[in-house]
Amino acid sequence: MIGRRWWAPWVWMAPALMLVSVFLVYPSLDTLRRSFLDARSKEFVGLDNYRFIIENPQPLVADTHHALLTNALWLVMFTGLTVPFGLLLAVLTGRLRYEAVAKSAIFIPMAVSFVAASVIWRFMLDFNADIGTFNAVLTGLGRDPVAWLQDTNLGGTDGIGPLQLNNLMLMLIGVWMWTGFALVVLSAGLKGISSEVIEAARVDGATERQILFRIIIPILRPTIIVVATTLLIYAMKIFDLVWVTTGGRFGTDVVSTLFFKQAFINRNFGVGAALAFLLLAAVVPLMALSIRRFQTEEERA
Amino acid sequence: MTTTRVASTGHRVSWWQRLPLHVVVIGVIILWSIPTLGLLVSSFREPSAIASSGWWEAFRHPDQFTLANYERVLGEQGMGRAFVNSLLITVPATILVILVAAHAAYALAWMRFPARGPIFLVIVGLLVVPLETTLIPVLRLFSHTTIEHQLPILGGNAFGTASYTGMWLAHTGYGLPFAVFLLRNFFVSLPRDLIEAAHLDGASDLQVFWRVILPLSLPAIAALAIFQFLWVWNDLLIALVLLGDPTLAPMTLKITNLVSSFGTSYQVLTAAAFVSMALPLVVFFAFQRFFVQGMLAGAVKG
Amino acid sequence: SSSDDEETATATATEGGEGSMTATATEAPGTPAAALGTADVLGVWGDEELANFEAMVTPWEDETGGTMEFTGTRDLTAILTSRVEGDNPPNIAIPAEVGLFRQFATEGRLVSLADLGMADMVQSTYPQGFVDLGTVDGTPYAFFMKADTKGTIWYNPKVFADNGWEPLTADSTWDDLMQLSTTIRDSGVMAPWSVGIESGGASGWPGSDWIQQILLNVHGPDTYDGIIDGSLTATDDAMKDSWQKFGEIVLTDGFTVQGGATGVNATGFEPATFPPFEAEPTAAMTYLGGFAAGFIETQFPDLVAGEDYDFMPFPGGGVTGGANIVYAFDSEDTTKSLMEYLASGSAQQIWVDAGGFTSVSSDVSLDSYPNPVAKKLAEQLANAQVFRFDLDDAVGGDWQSAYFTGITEYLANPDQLDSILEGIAQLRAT
Amino acid sequence: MAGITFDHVTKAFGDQVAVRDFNLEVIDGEFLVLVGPSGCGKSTTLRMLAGLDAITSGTISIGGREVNGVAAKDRDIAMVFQTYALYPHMSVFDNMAFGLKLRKISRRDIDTRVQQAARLLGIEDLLKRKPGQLSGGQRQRVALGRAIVREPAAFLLDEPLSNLDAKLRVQTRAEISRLHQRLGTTFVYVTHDQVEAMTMATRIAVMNEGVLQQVGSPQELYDHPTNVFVAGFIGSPAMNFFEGTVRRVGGGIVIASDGFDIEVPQVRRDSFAPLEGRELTFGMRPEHIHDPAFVPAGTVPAPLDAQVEITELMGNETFLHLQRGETSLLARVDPRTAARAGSQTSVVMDLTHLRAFDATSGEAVPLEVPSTV
Amino acid sequence: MAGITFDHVTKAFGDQVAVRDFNLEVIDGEFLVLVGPSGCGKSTTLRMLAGLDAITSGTISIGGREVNGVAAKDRDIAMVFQTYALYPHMSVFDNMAFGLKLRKISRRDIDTRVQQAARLLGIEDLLKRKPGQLSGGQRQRVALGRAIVREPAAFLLDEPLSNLDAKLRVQTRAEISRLHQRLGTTFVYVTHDQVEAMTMATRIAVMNEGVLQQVGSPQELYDHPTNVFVAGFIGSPAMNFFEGTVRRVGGGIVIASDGFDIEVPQVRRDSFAPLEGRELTFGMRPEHIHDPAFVPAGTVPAPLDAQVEITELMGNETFLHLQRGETSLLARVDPRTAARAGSQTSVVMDLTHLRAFDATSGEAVPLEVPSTV
Ligand SMILES: Nc1ncnc2c1ncn2[C@@H]1O[C@H](COP(=O)(O)OP(=O)(O)OP(=O)(O)O)[C@@H](O)[C@H]1O
Ligand SMILES: Nc1ncnc2c1ncn2[C@@H]1O[C@H](COP(=O)(O)OP(=O)(O)OP(=O)(O)O)[C@@H](O)[C@H]1O
Ligand SMILES: [Mg+2]
Ligand SMILES: [Mg+2]
Repeated sequence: MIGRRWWAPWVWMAPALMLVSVFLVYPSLDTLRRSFLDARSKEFVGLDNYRFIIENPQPLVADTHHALLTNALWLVMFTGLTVPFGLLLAVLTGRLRYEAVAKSAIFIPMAVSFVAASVIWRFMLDFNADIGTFNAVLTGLGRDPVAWLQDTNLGGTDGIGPLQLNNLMLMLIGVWMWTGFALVVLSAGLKGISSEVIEAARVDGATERQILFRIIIPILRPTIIVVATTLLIYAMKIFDLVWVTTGGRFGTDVVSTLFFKQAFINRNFGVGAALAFLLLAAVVPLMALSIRRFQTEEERA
Repeated sequence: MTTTRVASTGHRVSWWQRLPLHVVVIGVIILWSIPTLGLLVSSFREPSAIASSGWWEAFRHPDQFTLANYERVLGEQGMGRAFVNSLLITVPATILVILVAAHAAYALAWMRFPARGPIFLVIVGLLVVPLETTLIPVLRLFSHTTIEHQLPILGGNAFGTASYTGMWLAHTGYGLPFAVFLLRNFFVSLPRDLIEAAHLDGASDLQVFWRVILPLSLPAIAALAIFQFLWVWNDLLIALVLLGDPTLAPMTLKITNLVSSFGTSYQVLTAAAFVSMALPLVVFFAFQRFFVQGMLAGAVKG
Repeated sequence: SSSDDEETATATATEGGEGSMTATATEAPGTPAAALGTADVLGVWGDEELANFEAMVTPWEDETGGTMEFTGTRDLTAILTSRVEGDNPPNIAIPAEVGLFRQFATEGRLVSLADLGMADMVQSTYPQGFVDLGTVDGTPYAFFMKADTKGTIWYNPKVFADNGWEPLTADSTWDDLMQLSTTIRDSGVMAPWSVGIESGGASGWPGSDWIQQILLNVHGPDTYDGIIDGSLTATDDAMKDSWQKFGEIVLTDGFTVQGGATGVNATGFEPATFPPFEAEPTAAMTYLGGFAAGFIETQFPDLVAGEDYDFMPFPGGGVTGGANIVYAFDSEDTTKSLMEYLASGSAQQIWVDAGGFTSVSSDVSLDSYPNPVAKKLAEQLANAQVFRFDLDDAVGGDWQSAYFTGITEYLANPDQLDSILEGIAQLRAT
Repeated sequence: MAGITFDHVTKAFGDQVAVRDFNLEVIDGEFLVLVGPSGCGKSTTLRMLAGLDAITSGTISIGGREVNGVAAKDRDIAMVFQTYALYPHMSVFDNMAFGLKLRKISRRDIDTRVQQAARLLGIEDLLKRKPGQLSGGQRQRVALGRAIVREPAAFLLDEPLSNLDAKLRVQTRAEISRLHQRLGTTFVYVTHDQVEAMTMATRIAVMNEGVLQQVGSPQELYDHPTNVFVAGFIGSPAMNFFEGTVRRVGGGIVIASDGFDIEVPQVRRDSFAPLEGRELTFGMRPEHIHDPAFVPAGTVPAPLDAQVEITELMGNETFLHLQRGETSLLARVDPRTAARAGSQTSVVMDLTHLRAFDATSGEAVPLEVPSTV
Repeated sequence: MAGITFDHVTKAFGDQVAVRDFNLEVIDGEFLVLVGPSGCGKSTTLRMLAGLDAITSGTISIGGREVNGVAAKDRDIAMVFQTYALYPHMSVFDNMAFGLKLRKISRRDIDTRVQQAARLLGIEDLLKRKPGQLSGGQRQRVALGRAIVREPAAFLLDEPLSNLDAKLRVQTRAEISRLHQRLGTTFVYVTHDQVEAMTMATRIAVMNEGVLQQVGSPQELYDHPTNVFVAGFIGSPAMNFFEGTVRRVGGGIVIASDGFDIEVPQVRRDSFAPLEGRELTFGMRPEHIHDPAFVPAGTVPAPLDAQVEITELMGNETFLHLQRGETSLLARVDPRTAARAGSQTSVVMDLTHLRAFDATSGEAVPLEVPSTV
């Protein structure tokens, strides 16, 4: 708008910028600093902590390499399933009279605390077939019970890297919990789409599927970006879920759990900080991507 | 609103044409609900029963059903106060995030100024910061900037480790990246003409923001509110670390006090899960009415 | 505590809140403060434990006018670490692990018992073993309460009687134990053992109790101490042997009702204590610390202690055990007074009477325990020829977590044992 | 091909009825123009036909087959929305190509068709732009282009030219007529532009408040409106109306209106005689009121004096706003008229074109004209 | 009050120039109508004036004060958007009341003003509805209502009547004129409707491809267009053009076009003589080509034979599409003409109204008319 004073936007953003600086920027810088200091943040140790991560000398306590791969798997599986699921459900439920009820069923898992979630899934996955629902079904079918959260195998063979039964199980839980998130946010976005554009597509002879893929999804792009980005980043720093279920045992460790152990259990803040900073670094490519997208948006506006 | 839903059709549809849709949706709903159902059933079973047989067994022995678990949780000393505490932390923290984020998002969406892109990206990028890394620095800050001042419900002091103020600011700060991200992207998809029309009607930015942008963004804001409320409501970590004064402790803290150091205390956790889930669900349903189709119908031509 | 107690408690707390803050923020230690404020205590307890603890503190509150606010969490280490690092420690911490305690002490973050004016009292009423554990570089900083023996193999006397099996005694040997196990298995009546070491993030620790018991009883206290002070490494033959012996129990066909490694790794330690006491028992024995009594009582309320469930001493009579360690981060009057009170026999007596609590204070008489089993537990602690503090709790830190992980790994692939022990040993080296 | 039948079609939004008991037979291949005041239900009618709004009651058939239950996408209809409803995320080209792509038409055909349509609409330079970067009229042309690239069973055009300039409108109008001739497809065309309606329609349907008033050829509607509404609605500027009764005065017949009488000339007496005494509303189009100086041949003149309120010079003609008693009349006279605003003048009505309607029902009352004239 | 000055104003979107070096003085209180082909920059001009689009170069002043840096909300301007831009979440009433509420006008005043405007636009029954529940024309009326309830320094109306039916449009047009007379506020009004432009404007500004072509009174533009574009753009149907040169043949003067010559009558020789030999484009409006049977008095006749391609009957007049050699002409003749499509006919041009333009530059070439006529 013409004639707006140059400082106006800054006034509007001031509270946000201040809060973000205090609670996120400053701590991140502190983390960066600590990542160059020793375990007790006393002496400067240069890149030792990073070297430590790369050389990965303690596979038993903290197998950094494996953890990184596990995160990668989370990125693909978790995000790759949750976003499409949420989108599909948002579109499907959007046309139902019992929309609210349907949505709430998908949403509830979001509402349970992680502790509760771990209990829920214990009832599902417990090894004891008298208690674990899944194993009850399996044994019911005359099969042997499976240790869903401990079994590192997959299809008989020892899991390839992080591609392990228990990891997949955790990701499944993740999808179960977070689809509600994608669903709610995306359906909020859906409501913004003009019905007339969709009617135009119908008249043009588009099937519901074509409408979804060629009209709704492109128009919904800004919201989809929000959901996808959020979930991608969430997958990168996935912590609670793993922590309360397996505590990172049996090859389910991810960078965050390692960070947590290093910083808060081993009180090795140096390595902890380095790991945390690794996460920060990992988003950079993702951000670079959205930078380009953002700029194209700018041009069109 | 009378405008049609996105997917609704203008021709007559007989129920069987949509049968597949219903089958799919209801199927998914059932799949999704089984685990929660298990939890719900278990929450009404005796501890020994929970530990010895699967939840589905409960239907075979209806006699085993008991309210004891809920009595245990709700009867706990100070659970009432904890509930109030949770509200006192959550509600302001939610409102605050929406306000602060919405203002920033408005600027990022509708004002042109240098460094607009970078700032937006930095804020979004901060999504990746793990909460845990921030605890110690922030706690330092708090314990050194304690402002001595008595406020009735706010607890020990206006700002610092023993007050709500700190919790509000903290939760707002942590919630901002997502909030700004979501709202900004929703705002930009609103038709520019509307904002211009409002300006011509003599509306200042603030008036445009309150009278035009916010009403039209209700779905996004509702979604945001639902999740922020949820996250703050379920938060344990921040409360444990930043909330110095245990008398201000929220329900989540109180509930962990019900879990014995050894053992699993399922009977408590199951019941507690639903007790603490109740309010977020109420919020969820209450906010459904803001998910209105075709908010923009009739706004602009072309 | 009754509800009106609570009211007053919280009420005083909110006003008192200021007092304590003032104290931490401004007041220099030493200068006298008028009334006592709120003591902020961080620990692991919840549920009845917490109720009992609060009951135990109530008299102090009534008497001194101070208040105690307890925060319990399973992630104590993490929370305590952040709060200490964040310059906002609680007044008193009551964790179960001493590794962290040592670090705090060496970094001078703790207040010594002397400064709290209770050094002599502790010295005189607590066993030397525990006093030493609470001492760093010659300075005592902490005392112990709510101890737990881990020399306990739980079994169902009736079942044993019916099948004519003989419970082991303190004088039995490891071989006797293996013998008994084989007999029971071959009898085909039930599996000799129920073992479960799953415990979320801490999975493996029940195995570590097995191993430390074996280590102490088969290879003797010196080896045990050697491991703790680091003069012996995890790769020591004695250590390896102890692991393998534990391995025999889990891996030998038909020894565990869980059906071997996978089951054991996947079974929670709590449910693992139930099979011997079910209506149709599926296992004869289960090994777990004294606190298992609590699980059994909750799960089977009708069972009578000593008749329906009981424990036999771990063969060899050597007893390892854990306890909650209590230390303070400041020497305000409130903290001082509460620390002293907690250390006192009279205070601990309250919890002892309530049950589920074993005191190591000599001021608490053995006769005051509520049931025979509880009494036996206390006696085992008091009269053990050899007592050692829990091995991994004593070492703590990443060594401990590696140790736990190692155990689960070992059961999953026994042939890896050497490399696993190797890995654990490394951590001590660095 | 597709004839279209509306059979007792009604559409209500809540209690608000948009279209009431609508019956219409659109002959296959005809160019039907739908006109009516704003808000009378034109768009709703099209939307029902397209399958976008569910019908409250009645049935619509296309090509003999009932389509109430047929989805929009299966009706093979091309429509220009009054609001354009362009795909905001697609370029102009893609907007026009979308419908064709869905029909698996070869890239090359699509390209040629879109290019041709674009050229014809003068938007060939804009094909790469997004709708947001276009002017109002350009958007409207894209919307039109999106429809005409297709070859559907029927075209529904809802005010497709309303935002184009006169010149472009005339061209495009011609193009659409040509398209209609070439394809022979049924067109249903909504417009507010009288000239458009008159020149393009094979038949015009007039709606008012959701009710169909009259269907017929342009000339029919212009010359023989069935009721006052149609008479007043068709033709711009609108027809003049005044209340009156036919009276016998002495030997002659007069139309007695308040404040003035109109002497009926000999030749037309017979046609007025039967109406004697009846309460009537008379209608006369502005172009049939002449300046006495420029009366075209063959007029049946009835002189009238009136006050000139306003004069509007239109270059090729002049509008006189006349006042006589309570009645105000508009006359469309030769630009060379001497009449000036504020002055008293006398004009001549051509009774050949006088129309009469029942004062209460508003239905037309026949005044058969002697064939001699 | 507010006179408006555009001083070398240019607006570019990227490399695409929408308005180029625009200079215009809008006199305080005048009713300026802005016309031009679709996409020529009208809306952009309004938007710059309103302060919605930043100016690329040049300055705009309102009431003598430069406003380049003044926020839209401080310019005290009311505007009707071509896209309506209604507040979808507000009722029709609130849409119209919004601007007033912001100005802290008393509830009662707001109520009366909105009610009055609504009545005047025939939307008083819709005040409770949301825009989504309105028809196209109703929306447009709300958009108009939102502007006219205010009393701003200037009104900017961007095709405010394009979606209204003829009758309503005539009424509303009159209402707007009345409003203008009452308030005496400056109006800038964009329209594609020639009649609207002609009847409402104090002055008309014609734009083409972002460039201002001519500003003047309607009659001025109609009778004396400064160039071919304006001549062709103003007037509907458009003026006829044909290339030609003035030649001396024997004693007489002829206009030689390809395929036909036009004999210049004695009376007008002098005005054509000076142009002899020059390449010219001649223009003549359809209404100045007459059927020989109905030639108005005072015509300077120049006969011409031509082939009748199409005849369009408009009720009060008839269009003849004529072809002579390469040249096609449109004639607007008396409806009683005998000419039939396909037949050969002869028409009469009125040379009084012949206009000449330079064939290359397109600029008008004066043909001063002897005052006697
Ligand atoms: N955002 C934009 N980016 C690029 N070009 C634009 C943009 N907006 C408008 N234009 C171009 O600027 C020119 C003028 O647009 P404008 O809307 O002023 O035309 P107009 O005179 O109002 O036309 P109409 O009568 O069709 O509304 C058009 O050619 C249009 O394509
Ligand atoms: N969603 C709705 N809810 C209530 N009434 C509606 C709705 N949509 C349209 N109407 C009403 O139905 C009537 C017909 O609307 P429609 O759009 O068909 O009119 P129209 O003939 O197209 O008018 P225009 O020429 O202005 O476009 C109008 O009076 C309108 O107010
Ligand atoms: Mg319409
Ligand atoms: Mg425009």
